[in-house]
Amino acid sequence: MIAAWLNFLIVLFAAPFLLGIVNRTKAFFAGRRGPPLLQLYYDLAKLLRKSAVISRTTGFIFWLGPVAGLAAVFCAAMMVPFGNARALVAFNGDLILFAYLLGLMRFFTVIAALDTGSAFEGMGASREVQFAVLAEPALFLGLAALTLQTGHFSLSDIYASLTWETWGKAGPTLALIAAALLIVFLAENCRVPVDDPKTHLELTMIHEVMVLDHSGPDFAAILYSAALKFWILGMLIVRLAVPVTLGHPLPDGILFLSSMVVLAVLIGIIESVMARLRLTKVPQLLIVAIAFSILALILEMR
Amino acid sequence: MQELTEIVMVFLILANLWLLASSRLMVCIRIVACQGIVISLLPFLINRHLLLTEFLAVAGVTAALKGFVFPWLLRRAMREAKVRREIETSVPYSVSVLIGILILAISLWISSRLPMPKPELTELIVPVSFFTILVGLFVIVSRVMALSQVLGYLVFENGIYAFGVALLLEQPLWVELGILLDVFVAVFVMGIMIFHISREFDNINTDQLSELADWNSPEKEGRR
Amino acid sequence: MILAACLIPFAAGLLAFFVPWDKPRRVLLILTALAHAGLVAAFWFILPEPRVGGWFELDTIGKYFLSITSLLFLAAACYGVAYLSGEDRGDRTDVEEGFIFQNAPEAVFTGCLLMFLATMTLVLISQHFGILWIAMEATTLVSAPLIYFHRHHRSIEATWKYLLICSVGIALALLGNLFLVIAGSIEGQKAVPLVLSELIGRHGELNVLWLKAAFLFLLVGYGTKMGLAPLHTWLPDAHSEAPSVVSALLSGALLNCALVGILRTHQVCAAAGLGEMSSELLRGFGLLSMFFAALFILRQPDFKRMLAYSSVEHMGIVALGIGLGGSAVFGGLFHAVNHSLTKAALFFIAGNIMAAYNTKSVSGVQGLLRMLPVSGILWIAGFLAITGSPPFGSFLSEFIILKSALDQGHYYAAVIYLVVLAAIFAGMAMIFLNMAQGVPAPEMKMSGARKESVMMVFPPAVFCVLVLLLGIYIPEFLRETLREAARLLGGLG
Amino acid sequence: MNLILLSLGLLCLSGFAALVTSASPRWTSRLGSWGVILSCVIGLVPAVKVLGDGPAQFFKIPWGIPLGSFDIALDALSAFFLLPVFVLSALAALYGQTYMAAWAGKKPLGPVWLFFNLLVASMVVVTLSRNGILFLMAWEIMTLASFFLVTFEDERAGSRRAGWIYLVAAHIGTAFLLALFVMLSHGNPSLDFDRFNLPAMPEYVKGILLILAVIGFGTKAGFIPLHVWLPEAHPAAPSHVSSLMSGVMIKMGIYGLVRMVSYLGVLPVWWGWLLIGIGLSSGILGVLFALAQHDLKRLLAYHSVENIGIIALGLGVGYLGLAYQLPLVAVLGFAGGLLHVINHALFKGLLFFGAGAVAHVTGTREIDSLGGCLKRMPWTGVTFLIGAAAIAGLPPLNGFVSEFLIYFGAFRGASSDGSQALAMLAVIGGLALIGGLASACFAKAFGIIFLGEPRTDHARAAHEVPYGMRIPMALLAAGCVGVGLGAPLAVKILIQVLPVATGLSLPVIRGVFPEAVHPLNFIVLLSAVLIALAFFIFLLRHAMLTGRHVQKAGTWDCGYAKPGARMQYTASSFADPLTGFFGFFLRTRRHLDAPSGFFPKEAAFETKTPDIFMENLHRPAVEKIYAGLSKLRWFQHGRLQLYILYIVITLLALLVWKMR
Repeated sequence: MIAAWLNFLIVLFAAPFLLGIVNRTKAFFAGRRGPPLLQLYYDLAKLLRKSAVISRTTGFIFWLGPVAGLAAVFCAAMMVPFGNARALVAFNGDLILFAYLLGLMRFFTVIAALDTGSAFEGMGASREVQFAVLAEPALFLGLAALTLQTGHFSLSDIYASLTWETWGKAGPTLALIAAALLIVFLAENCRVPVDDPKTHLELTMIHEVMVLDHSGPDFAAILYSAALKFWILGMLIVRLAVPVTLGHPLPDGILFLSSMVVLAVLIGIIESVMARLRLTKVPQLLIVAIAFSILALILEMR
Repeated sequence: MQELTEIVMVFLILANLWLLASSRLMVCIRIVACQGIVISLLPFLINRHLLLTEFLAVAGVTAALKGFVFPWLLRRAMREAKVRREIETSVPYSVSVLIGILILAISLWISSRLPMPKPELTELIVPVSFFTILVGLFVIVSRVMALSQVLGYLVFENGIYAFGVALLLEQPLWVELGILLDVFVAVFVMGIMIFHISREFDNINTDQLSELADWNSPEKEGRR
Repeated sequence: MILAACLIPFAAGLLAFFVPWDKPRRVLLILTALAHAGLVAAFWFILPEPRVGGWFELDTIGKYFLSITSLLFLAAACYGVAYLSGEDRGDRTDVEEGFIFQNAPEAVFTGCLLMFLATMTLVLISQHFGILWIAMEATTLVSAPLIYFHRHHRSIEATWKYLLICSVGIALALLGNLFLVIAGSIEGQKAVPLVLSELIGRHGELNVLWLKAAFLFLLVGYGTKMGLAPLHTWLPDAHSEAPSVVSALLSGALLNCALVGILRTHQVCAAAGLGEMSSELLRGFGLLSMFFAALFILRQPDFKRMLAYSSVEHMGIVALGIGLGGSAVFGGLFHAVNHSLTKAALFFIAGNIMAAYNTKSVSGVQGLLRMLPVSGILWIAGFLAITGSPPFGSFLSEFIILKSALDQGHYYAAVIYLVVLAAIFAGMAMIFLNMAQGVPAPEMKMSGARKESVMMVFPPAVFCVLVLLLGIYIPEFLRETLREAARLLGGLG
Repeated sequence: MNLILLSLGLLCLSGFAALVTSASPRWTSRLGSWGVILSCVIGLVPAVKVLGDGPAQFFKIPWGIPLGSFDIALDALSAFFLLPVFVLSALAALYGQTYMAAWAGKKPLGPVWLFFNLLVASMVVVTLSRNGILFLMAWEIMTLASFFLVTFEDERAGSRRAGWIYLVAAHIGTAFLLALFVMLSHGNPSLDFDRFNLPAMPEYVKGILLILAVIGFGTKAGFIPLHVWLPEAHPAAPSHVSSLMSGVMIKMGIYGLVRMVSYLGVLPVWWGWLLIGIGLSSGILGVLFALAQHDLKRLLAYHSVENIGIIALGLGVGYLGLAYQLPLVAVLGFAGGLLHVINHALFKGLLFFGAGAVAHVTGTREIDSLGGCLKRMPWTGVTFLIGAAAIAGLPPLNGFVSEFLIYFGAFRGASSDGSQALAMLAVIGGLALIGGLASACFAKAFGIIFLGEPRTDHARAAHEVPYGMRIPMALLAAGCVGVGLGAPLAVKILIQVLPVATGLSLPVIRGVFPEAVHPLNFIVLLSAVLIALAFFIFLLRHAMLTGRHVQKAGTWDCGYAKPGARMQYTASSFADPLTGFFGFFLRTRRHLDAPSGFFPKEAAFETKTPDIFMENLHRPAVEKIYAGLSKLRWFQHGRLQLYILYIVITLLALLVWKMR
């Protein structure tokens, strides 16, 4: 239990770090030095110290969005295992709650965006929900494939039971699931090729445009939630891809953390070498993710 | 006696065919009247011992109605309605006669399928009455004027009477009288209606009597 | 006693021809209706003695239908008096085409109305097929002037068709009667009299072949009058052109009389072992009638014609019920009373609508609930009752027939039955609801200030309530009567 | 049982009392609504008692009509369905009292209350009756009463059309039920349920019965493609009626289905598949259509189709679990499906109340004409938000609980051996898609209506509704939260219900039940944590911002010179990417008057999404059949001669046929 709390705290603290690594990787590929690894921490600290500018149009939904979003992602993080270590909360069916908490977070982000009455934020919200609609079945079917493979119904159990032997038995299945989850990961975290977090044109933005009006602590909450979400979704892929169990919590934890770093680097590389898709092409990418999940399921049911 | 009955039967057949061939309304009325008289006297030809007063009375009334009252009613309707003397038909007269012969064949076939339990009826009486009935129906269906439809109805009625004449004798008298009364009132009411039709439409062609319908023929659509 | 039921209205009818004043004549109408109704009510307590050697006798079937007829006539008399006093004297303008016409003399109308009751009573009390025929033809003849009350070209057409089609049809029935005589003729003996009980009692001696032919002729003949498709062709015309009070009687009472004619024959056939054939034909005609009615009810532009076709439908249902046998006979007979009451109520209200809106076209009537609230509510209630919606009695009767059909394995019949009923419901819903709901045209509101008189809404209201009650509770005496009648027709009680 | 009878009597009595006092709108409303409220409270007592382990109650008296008897019983399944009936009816009556006041003096309110009370009473009888005739009568009265309520505003052609479609659809559904009941009581002289004679039934007959049931009850429930009446009727009715119809009346279809199927014993495997298929199509298409709607109440109506689909998914999972002898899966499926019945009643009732409140004060239901209502009507807004989150299935609210159970059942079923796994996976994917779409749809509905700036004067006129309308909304919102947070307790009432619904024995259910609902404890725990955390973060934020200068400014306008309320994103544009993506199913019609010239003046863009089933299936089919049939109308051409010929031909045909 203490280990679980400890792991949870590590997640809470380490999450912004991963985004730093992504940015550094991207900078490396672009031939720049890039921001410091801890840039997000600095940003958060700065934002928390600032006051806020709030639109006259908005009401309480405007601040409820970031608040509820952060609370939701916090709860979701509690259910995510730390590598093969059990999560703080683990029960049969927690993966459903996990996905729905992310949905809750999205719902509040979207309505907070709509609260401003801005055409741009509405546009972002509209795109966000469109992609989420397709990402959700992909995520669920991917998780279903994992439960079918392992026979467990809890994220902690599923990931604890994954080993290299599983890969040996059902390599293609797991690869497909991983691919599907990766696409979901990219979409949910608004990464290239779905969204470009660094874009500066409101018309082309998705996630960033939704939070244009947020400032100060609210914006800090949003950035931090995004970092946490990055972590918890990332973990689903990492542990699937590297199901190594060394037998002791400490080396296991270190291995897991370093895998997470590798994932961040990988994302950085993807962002550097790929262009962003046209908006109309994004759904097709997500359909591909659904197709991967279904394919994985078919392979299992054979 | 058999021969006499058969002669009468042949007369009835010929009368029907004549009716189909004739284009003169007055002639038709007369034919039907004669037919009615002959048919009302038919019971005595079939069964001679029936010359009782009550049967005589019935036959007399029948003959009077069919031979005189009905024609008189029709002629009156004709006069009041100022009907044209020619019968208009939707089936040409020559074809009518051919169809009449066909009907005769059908009647013979039908009666061959229905064996009479009473042998005292002559062979011919059943087919002839069927023939008369069907001719009556054919007249109703094929003739255009309202008056000739009444005529057809009378022929039809004659046919039924011819068929029933022998049988009804076993039935109580006043049933027969009631039936006669009904027929009389029917013809009477029809006559009145013909008068009204002619007043309303200036003629008694039933072509105009087709407004009440749930289907609009192309020509009717065109008229609107 | 039994003959009095026929003779009283007959005498009153004759009298009415010669009463020159309107008021006393109307009183005479109502008094006669009351007397007749009282007499018929008395028959429920003291069954009248058979007369003339069993020619006239009130069996259960006759008593049942006679009661319906009498009740309907009483309502029609009340309604009719109100209706007649609302009719303008002299020149009237036609509601559809705007020409001028006149009514037939009221004395003729009242006289014929009373004679109509007399002849219908005669049909229902006669056990002798000949008398039955005479009375049946007489109903046609005395009701023809009723249809021709409004003297214009459409009503002439309707009357002429009614007269001729029914006369031809009934003449065929006469032929059927003759066949029946032949069927009862035995070599060297006196023939079996055409009295129902004799025919049934001596069924073994009947010639089956001729009986079969007799049934076919009687079915076609009386079926014409009853409105079985495809013999129903006169029915929509006559019902739509007749004054509403007459339409109500034609539909609610006269068709039943024709039905009784067929039922009598059916009884003989069933006794002689031809029940299978006659049932099959009744089922076939029943379904065919329902189908044809549905065909013309859908998007029917004239609401009185729609009601007329609905009568065809319901006669089909009754025929189907009788034809199915078993417990469906009960259902069919029960349906007859539901139909009569509902249809009469609907025709009465249709009369009210025509008086207020001056049209028979469905599209010309809107906002009935606002224009004539009571009539509007009754119109909707009548719609629900006529389509067999619970909690009206017709639901029960239609359901019993359905159950019997499925229980006996007549699956196709059941499917057709349900499909047709659903189609008719849809068609009628469109018509009735469009008329009842909505807002009346503005000029209507100005002109249609005429109030609904009590006499013109009371009879239909009573009938609607009765049908509703029959759907919730069937009194024991009625159930017993229906069971008894069903047994007479070879069904289960 | 006496209390139930008392409640029924009171319902009818107060209905007629309302009718009689129609002259005084105030008294009518009072008598009508308080009658409903009182009788609902009375009725709740026995229902709750039976659910809480009480014995089932029976009441039977003979009834003077053939095949019928007044046979009613209150067992757990009935009590379970009575629960939402009573609760929502009482609240709807309270709401309606205020809501209908707008029509006072303009229209007689007596009939409205009469039909409302009859509607409630008939639903009570439907759930209680154990005799086919009684059931069918109550069923039809339910239809008729709601029909009259739907056509309350019959001066509108749309209302009349909606009423007609509803009535006809309901009646056709009933026709199937007639056949169903007759076949169930094959050869019996009575239609009492306990005399249904089924073991002797061959398998194919059972199949026919199931098909009849699914069509008959599905029409009322709104299974696609039998749903066409629903998006027409619900918007047309007054809002408290819509909420009652959508919240509980369509559930009577579910009740009937579960009840009738429970008499059929062992069910074929395809039954579960069928329900899952229906659930998927209704759920997904329902929510897609909802997304494309511009009319708030129409949108909600389509969401009813969606939620019925979810319930069908739950039942389908349950029936498949039964068929494959997976009691745990069965219990989860049934528990989820049945609990969703109550949940849907809570949040859909709430949402219709909210929609009614908005329409009441703004005079429009067009989502795109609204905006900024949250500030003007905070109660309505907040409760609507809770309802929206609940219907989207978001934790920690009640919608999530029932969907979780179905998901969990499907996960369980998918990982068990057997060919049911495929269906279970379809359920998982389908539910995920439905969840995403529903969440999008309610983000749209809530966001566009309540957030931002008012788009028109209608919206600017918005103001909070009176307490009479607020309280029901608040109570329902509390119910949504309560069931969400009290989920482990809420599912307990199902223990008595499940044996009736599934046919499994109580010990079996008790055996698997703890395992089935165990996760709910964690969910509730996490939900509590979630709320606490949110509150904590809020406090933190509050603490940080107090003392700092929080600036108020205009919304960031990206450099536009003069952003206006009409520049805001609209509901149609919000939904456009999704409706475009699923355009194949939706067939949205677009109409564009493009601006032209150098100084364009008028331009218009319009989208309309008619029901594809109505447009492409029902209407063309009806038209085709009608066109075919109307050719036969030649028969009645008006020519007397031919009419007589018909007689002759008929006679000859009969002679030839029978006298051969």
